[in-house]
Amino acid sequence: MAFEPKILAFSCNWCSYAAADLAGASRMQYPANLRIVRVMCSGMVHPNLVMEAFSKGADGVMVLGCHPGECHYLDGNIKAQARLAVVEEMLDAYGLEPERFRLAWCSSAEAERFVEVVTEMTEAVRGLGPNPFRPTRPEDAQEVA
Amino acid sequence: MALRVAEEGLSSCSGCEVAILNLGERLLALAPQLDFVHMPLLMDHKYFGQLGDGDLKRLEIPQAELGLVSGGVRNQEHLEVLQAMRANCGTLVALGTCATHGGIPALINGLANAELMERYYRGCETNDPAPDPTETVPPFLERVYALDEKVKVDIYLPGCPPHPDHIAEAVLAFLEGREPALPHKSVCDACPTVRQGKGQLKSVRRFLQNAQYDPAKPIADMRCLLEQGLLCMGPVTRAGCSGADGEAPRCLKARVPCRGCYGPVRQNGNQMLDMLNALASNGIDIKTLPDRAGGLLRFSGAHGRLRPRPAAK
Amino acid sequence: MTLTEVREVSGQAGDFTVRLLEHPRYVDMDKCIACGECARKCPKKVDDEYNQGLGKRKAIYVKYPQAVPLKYQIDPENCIYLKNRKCGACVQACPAGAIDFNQKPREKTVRVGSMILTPGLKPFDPAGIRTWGYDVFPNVITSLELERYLSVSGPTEGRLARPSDGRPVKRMAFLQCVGSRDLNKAGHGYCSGVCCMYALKEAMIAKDHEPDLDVSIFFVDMRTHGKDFERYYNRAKEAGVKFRRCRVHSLEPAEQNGGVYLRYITDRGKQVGAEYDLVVLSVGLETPPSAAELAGRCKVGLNQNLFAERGGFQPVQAKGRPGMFVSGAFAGPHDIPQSVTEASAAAAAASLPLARVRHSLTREKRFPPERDVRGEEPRVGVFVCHCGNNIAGVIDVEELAAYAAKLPKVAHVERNLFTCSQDTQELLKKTIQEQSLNRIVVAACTPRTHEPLFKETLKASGLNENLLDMANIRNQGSWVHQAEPEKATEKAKDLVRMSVAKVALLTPAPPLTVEVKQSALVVGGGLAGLVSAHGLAEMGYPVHLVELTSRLGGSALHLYQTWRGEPVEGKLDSIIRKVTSHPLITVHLNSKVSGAEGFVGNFLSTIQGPQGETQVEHGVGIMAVGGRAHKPGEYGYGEHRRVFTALEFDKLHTLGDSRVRGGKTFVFIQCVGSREPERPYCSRVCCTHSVQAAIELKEQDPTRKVFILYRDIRTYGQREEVYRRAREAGVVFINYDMHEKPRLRLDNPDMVEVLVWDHVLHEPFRIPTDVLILATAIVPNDLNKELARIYKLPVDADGFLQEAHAKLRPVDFATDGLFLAGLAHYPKPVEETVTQAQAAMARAATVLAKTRIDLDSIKARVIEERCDGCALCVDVCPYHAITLEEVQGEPGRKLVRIEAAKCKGCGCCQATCPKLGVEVAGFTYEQLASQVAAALA
Amino acid sequence: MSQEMIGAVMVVGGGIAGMQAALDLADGGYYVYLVERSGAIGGAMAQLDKTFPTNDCSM
Repeated sequence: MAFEPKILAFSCNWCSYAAADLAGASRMQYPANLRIVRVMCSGMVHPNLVMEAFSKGADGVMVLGCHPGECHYLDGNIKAQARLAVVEEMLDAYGLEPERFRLAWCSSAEAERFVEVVTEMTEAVRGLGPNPFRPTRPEDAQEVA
Repeated sequence: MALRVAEEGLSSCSGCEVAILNLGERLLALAPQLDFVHMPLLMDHKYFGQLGDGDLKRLEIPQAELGLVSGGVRNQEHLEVLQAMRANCGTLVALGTCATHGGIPALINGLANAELMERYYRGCETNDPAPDPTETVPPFLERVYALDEKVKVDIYLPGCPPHPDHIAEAVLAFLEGREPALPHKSVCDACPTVRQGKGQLKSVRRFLQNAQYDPAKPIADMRCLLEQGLLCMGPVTRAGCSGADGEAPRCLKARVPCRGCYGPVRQNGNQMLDMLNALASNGIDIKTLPDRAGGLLRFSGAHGRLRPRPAAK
Repeated sequence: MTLTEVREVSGQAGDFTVRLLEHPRYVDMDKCIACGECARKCPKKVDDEYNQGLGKRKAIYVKYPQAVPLKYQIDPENCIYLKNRKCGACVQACPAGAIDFNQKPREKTVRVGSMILTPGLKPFDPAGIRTWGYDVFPNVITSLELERYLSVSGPTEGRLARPSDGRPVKRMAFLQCVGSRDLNKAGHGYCSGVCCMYALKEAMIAKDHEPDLDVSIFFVDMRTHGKDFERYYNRAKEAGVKFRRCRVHSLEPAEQNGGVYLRYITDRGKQVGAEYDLVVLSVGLETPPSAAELAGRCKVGLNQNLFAERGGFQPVQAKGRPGMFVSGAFAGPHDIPQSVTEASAAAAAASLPLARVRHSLTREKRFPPERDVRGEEPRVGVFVCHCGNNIAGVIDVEELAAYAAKLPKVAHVERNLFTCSQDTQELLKKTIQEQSLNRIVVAACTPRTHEPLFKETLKASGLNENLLDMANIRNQGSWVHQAEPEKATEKAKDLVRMSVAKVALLTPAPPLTVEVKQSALVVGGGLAGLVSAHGLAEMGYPVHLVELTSRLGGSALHLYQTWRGEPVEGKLDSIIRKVTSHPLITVHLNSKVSGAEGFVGNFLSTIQGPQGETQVEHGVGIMAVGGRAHKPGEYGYGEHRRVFTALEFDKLHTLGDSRVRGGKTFVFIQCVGSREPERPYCSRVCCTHSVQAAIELKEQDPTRKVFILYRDIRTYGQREEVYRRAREAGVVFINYDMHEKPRLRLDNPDMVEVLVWDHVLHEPFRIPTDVLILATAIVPNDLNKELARIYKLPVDADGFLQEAHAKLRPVDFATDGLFLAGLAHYPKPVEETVTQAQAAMARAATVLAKTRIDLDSIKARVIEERCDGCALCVDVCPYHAITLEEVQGEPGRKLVRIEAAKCKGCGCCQATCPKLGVEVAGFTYEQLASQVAAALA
Repeated sequence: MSQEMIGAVMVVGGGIAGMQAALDLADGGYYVYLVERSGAIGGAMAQLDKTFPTNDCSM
């Protein structure tokens, strides 16, 4: 069977989650590999959550927030951006490709952009192959974070 | 009947055993209730029956209710000793940060074994190049492990070394049949320095120059070292070094920032991730920190936290 | 009330009777679920006015996907059934049975105390005017059409293509002032005020889409007079947008390629031409006929520009029509922040006379007492919605329900045709009670629209509203994976599993409320402070007014007339008298705020006065500390006795100083200290002021020579009238560039010689001048910084106080309960200051109208067993809601504390803490981690 | 004033100005009738793609 990546996205309630909703309302189509965890702000995503997702076998993880300057909470997305370096550092430490993680901005009207980002990510991760930490059996789950 | 105690040191420096001795008079007070049945470092007890009365092939570790193991698991011998300890001891205590998180020896986990031999054995200038030793030395495992990666651990007593107060508490609690009251918060919890917030900080530096403080004033008047711009691991490191009721954490008392020797606050936490995240969240560019993995995972490189660099694709 | 028109208004202020006519929608609003099936089946295609006719919609439609209410409507003009009783495809298609062709127009009569008219604007239609070739050349479009082209939700999904042949656009030109500042072709003398900025914005976005795009803006004066607008202009220049100061005199078809050829004269007098792929007409704003009609029915007077008549001191009051208020583009050509500010001001003005009957017609909802579910094992109820065919048509809902029933902690699973329908709410309530469910998962559409509905149902069932989670299997499931039903079903299972995992960990959160102190603090006794203090006092709230100097009035004390020529002094005196004599206002002169603590509804501020410190409690605060005139260090100011600032000149002029009285030649230099590298903003008022002063000088003695040296004349909006009158009166306007500032010779004490480059004669022009007037910048008060420190308010790069949102929350601070008005925010003229002060007062009144305010339950809280006071989170909080506080009974030991009223639940603290010592209710680390684990299980 | 007063305000026009006025009035304790000619509120601003200077989306 062809490899179907599992991609997890932490999506901010005010922008990217709304864009995902709009993509639906506009009947845009994108790969069904995405699972969204709704958060109030991209600034609420602890890098440890991202690493937990990888340790539990996510093939790709995204954090999707509002464009800089548009954060519903002043600058939560800027903090998310600052934490990007931390995730990159951790991925590097574990030998995971940096492309498996992506931070992207997407306003509530940008359904098109949402679809584009998700599709791109799915394709990119499909190309990378499975997450080496992906447990084949649940009891093999390896603690990464 | 006295409580039988067995103790073993694996990949460690014997500091933890010294910490047991550091119980001092409390040890004397406890002694009638304890029967140390095995403790090679202090009691010259051998497990292969070197006196000719035992099986030279079989590890002989006496049965004990309480087993203390210091040090991480580096080689095949360590593994076998650990497994024997587990098999023969009712309750197993991981003693010291090497046992709980790999400790300093686990810093080598940043290198694969082949690389290690190349760099420190054959490639080192002061040694004569020689082939890898294969006999008389137990073979390496692929990396340094914390105890709980190989066997089940019942009680964690981190610290480099663990404070005698907490060793005493663990033993006493066991005698009294209750959960030991051990610190679970971070070093900051025991640190009296003045904290106001980290917002003014733009970068942190390593401890190459002294902190600012007035030597005439108590430590409670000194500004938090992290807020002074020094890389202090206090917020992400388990408390305990100040003992049961110490004035301040051990290093802080000497006005030196915490290096993280008690390992992460949460047993499965990650000191590097948590520290970098805390700095980044406060607007500090973490790329300015040198040797982040080596510095921040100095004591907790096991559990796969420190890994060899993957070969470039 | 949508599709509703005002037919007739009778009565008077305090008690109007309004007859309304509601047109039929032909869709039952209660039944429509906005699934869109009807529009998919509707055979009739119509040009879509929302997309400027660039796309198509159906005869049954929603205006745009985010419309509120999101309910379909039938356009009777185009519906085949309504025209000739055939078709009815939508009736067949609608799964909810919402189509109702029997709806008839309905009349309604309501009684209201006040009316606010905001009927909006219409873009100028350039069709039929040959110069612009709008309906002649396909590649000439209006700016509003471009707006839709640039939008990803627009007809080309954001791609910039030539309308004639769909080829990519390489060169684009904007023509400014189409339908504005043009009495000849458009019949509009006024400036529309917004076109310069939107052209800049569109140019920048177009360049964002296509970095190599060549964009030119042809303009007369670049009017970027709003807050941060000048910076945007500078950024556009840096981004390579070309600015050409000239009117284009003709458009012709290019010889090849279908482009448009423009001929124009450069500001150096050379005639040139260039070809463009796309020409965008920056069309102005005008009052739509329907608005004029409304004005007629409401007996509200319109001026010659067809904007509502109003005054400078009562800027939202329809002139001569008490009880009627106007705002938005109906009151004048406004941009968004001004419209929003005016709207709030109108709300204040409209409600002020009705303060006595406040709360007489509003009521609150009541709910049964909450069942305490703590200690109960989670019993999760999963409700799977079919959404008609929207979900069930793609996802195998039976399989999903069967799957959900096997998940741990799930006690009950049910499927509904429409989980959101009114009768299902009753069913839900019954099921929750009968099955004693204590956690609810609704697998349906998005929580963004429907969570409030289900929360109400939970409350009505006696459950805490926070014990709910929604699995978004429609918008993020069936709708986006229509072609992959199996995958969509698998995804839906995952989403439900994630929701069940999370909901099991949710805990009831008690509703948080805080008491509101029914009083206000106004900082600054200038015009803005006076107006808002007086208004709030009139509404019945005690006000403390703090003024730094010994006198009320502020900068307005130096002004003698508004741009309409209304005298300032008398009005100012009258409001000062009203304020000082008001029983509810305490005036603190020679005082300032020295410290403050607290949060919305509960501030405690310390006022430092001549008699020492006083502490006042207040529910809201208005910051109106004003600004001051810049003292220039150039153009001989302070060196030569014939060089003055504008305010000094006004004073000398009114006093009849001999230098002014006897003067024959006057020169005004604009932008002194404004729009400079160290102060990159426009001071907004100086152009109008200089032009007005110039007219007066001319009126007093037509033989005087009056020159205005300017960079751009910014007589925005209806002020353009003043500019036109000045030119008619013979005032000479000479443009200068930043790098060619006017030079002076100052060696003669009785005369200043001004040298400026003359663009018409192409040589330096020498003006021997009797009086030189410098239109100096307005700069922020130093008090701004001090207030910012005390109340933790943001200050922008220029030193002005920063509002919460430049467009949508122009008088609010990010900190709830604090508002701003006047020059402390940005330079502005009298009527805008009054408007803003009224707006601040309206916003403040929304807080004071309640005795308690409910706070959102999504808040961070400290877990004391984990927190150790490391202070990492303190400065991470954007709202300064986190403080370190000593643990009671343990001196020296500190933990963080979160002020719930200040916290907005962003969770930046949660994502910073290394030990999970803070958590946001409903989004704790454990809850999010449970979703992660469930997603990957 | 002896005349009876009505604690309600009518806002004619559901654009950004009308919506803001209606919200402020309702929050201020008055009953509001928001009257809009077309089928949905939002007005001219809903047609704008982005607003300057931050390019916020206008929705």
